[in-house]
Amino acid sequence: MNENSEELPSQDLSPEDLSAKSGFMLDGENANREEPGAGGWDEEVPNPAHQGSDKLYLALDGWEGPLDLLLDLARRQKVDLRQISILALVDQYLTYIERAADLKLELAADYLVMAAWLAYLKSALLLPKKEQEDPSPEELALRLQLRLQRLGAMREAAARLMARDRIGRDIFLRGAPEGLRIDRKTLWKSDAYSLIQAYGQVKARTAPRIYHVADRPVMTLDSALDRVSAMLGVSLEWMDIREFLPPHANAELRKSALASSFVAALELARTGRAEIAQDGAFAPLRIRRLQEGSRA
Amino acid sequence: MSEAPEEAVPHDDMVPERTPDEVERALEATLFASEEPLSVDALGMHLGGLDNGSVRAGLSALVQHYSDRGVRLVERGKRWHFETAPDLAHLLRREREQVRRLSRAATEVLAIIAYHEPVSRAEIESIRGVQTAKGTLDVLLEAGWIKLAGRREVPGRPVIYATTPEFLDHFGLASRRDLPGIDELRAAGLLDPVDEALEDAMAASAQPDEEPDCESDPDNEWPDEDD
Amino acid sequence: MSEAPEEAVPHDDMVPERTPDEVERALEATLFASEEPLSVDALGMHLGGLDNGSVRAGLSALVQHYSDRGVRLVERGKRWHFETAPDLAHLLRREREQVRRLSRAATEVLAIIAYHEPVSRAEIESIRGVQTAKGTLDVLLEAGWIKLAGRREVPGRPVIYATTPEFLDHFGLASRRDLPGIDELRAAGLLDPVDEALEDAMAASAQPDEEPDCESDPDNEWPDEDD
Repeated sequence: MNENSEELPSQDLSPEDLSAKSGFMLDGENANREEPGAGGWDEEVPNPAHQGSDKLYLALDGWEGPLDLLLDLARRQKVDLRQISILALVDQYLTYIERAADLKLELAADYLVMAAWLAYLKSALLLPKKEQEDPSPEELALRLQLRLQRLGAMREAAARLMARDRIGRDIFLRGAPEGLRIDRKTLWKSDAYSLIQAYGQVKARTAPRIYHVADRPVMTLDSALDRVSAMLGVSLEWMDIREFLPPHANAELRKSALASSFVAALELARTGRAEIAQDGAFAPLRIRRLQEGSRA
Repeated sequence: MSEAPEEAVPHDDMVPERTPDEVERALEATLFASEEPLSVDALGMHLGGLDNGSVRAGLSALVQHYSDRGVRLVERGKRWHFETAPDLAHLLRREREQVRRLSRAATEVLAIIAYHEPVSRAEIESIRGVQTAKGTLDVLLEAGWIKLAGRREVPGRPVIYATTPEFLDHFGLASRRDLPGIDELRAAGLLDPVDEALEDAMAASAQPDEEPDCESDPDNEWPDEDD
Repeated sequence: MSEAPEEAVPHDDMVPERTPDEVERALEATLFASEEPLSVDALGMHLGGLDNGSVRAGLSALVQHYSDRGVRLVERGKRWHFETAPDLAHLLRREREQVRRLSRAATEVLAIIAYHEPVSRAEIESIRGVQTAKGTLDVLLEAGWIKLAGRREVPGRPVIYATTPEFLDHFGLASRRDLPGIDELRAAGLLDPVDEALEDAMAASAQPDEEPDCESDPDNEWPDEDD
């Protein structure tokens, strides 16, 4: 009875509501009433105070909806749920609801909806079966019975589950387990060479530095001018510029010498002491001494 | 605990007491000390990579050894722990009411989830015939007994719920197969949806002579006991 | 445990296993479930006012029973509890050792301490020419290769560091005097500037796991356990 401190919600029922909600029992898909209480912890005993019809007015709050009430009424037939009489059940339910009304209890809408639907079911079951309705009243009754069976099965299962030996109530775990712990430990590793090398690097990195600029092998423009002028004096023939380079120089010096010799050749040509010829792009560059005055 | 006594330990009252081997002692010490149940894998790893076969053999020996003692070794949802023997509950229960009581709604919802899992809220409500109050599922989730188990791939993709290893643990179930009466309920079709059962029943009543299974046949099910 | 085997339990290897009596089982369960060690009086009260003599007899039988198992029943300061057998204590606290190579930065710091000890952090930084992360010194302290060696009596009284005998041990040095001097380093070419970036890259590719940040090795959870 711990849950019935809350009042049942009072609802005004319109005919639309009635018809809309009466579908609930038919298809079984929609639930139309919130269970009482917040559904939290506390009471775990099976439905309280369901014995004795004089307790009716007290007990109504204790049910979780009309299906719950129906199940409880069915249980009172004290037969297997597969054997219950739906007609008897309907009568019991309707009597219950009437008495609640006599006591001026406000009934939640879904109890009334169920009452209306059961009244319809009863009349359909009692009427001579002429026209085949679909679904037939027998089918509706069967469906109700199947639902009650299922709810009953789960209610019983819940009770059996709760009655099991439970940890913290009947069964206890070790009160003060030592606990298992996995400590991660890092084993550091290094070696003397790394140590010494590291120190060397520190010292090298922070030592004062002396910068040496290495002598690069180059041929200056002046020396190239002297060299090209001197060599032009040897012959009046065309000469490939590469013949002016120092024959045994390494590649780096040859590059420098080529560049300087080329500039020197341009200079000599500009001052009218030599002429330059080339047959095409990237063809050998040729140089020839110009005779004094011949150019004019 | 199903595979427990594979070892050839005689079941006499006077069993020659073996000196426990090192695996057995190590398992015993580890399980006593652990703050939570341990799987065979976890035990094997904790014991320096011991193979599962040896772990299982050791567990079996321990189950046997503890079978008549004040504590026992049990498997719950594939995890093992020591616990007090159930028949000693009366000694231990005093001043120890640690279990919070669940509301009736919560116990029913829990049972429905356990016996039907995975199950959506709408399915729970169709069995109970009432809407589920907000707090009911929360309480079960908070207790760690149920968990969200994905979504059902139907329109609306409703969330579905299932029980947890902690649930099995708390209620002393080795697995869901140990749920009380689950085989009978399944055999009676009481875990099937109403629509399915209805179809079966209608089909059965249409050809009454073919199926003598009268479990849910309304016509011959309403005897006159009640009048 | 002296008065235990009143029931004539021989001390052979193959002891006929007694079915434990109810007092013994109750004591076992109570001690197992208790969050703290229990005195004989407390145990007697838990067991419905059992007299101390019976409690003691039961405890003796339990001590005897657990003497060769993975847990033992022991008395500490007149209170009784179960604890792990001492030879198995290592199971509760397993260490997973991971070998890691010292990072370059840490090696430098260590080298500076070794060559200049005792030395403060500020001095280390001025020698290295870079700031030193706090974690670097921690790693060296954790490795046991350096220790705090007091404080320098200068303003601020900075902590100074020195190497330990473990340092000499690990690096195979008889004493710090074995460390080569600057001239020897130069002769060995160790003072030649190197392209550090290049060297780092080489080192990294040679030992991909040598990470200066050492916290991140999640995948060898259970490394060389099985040997």
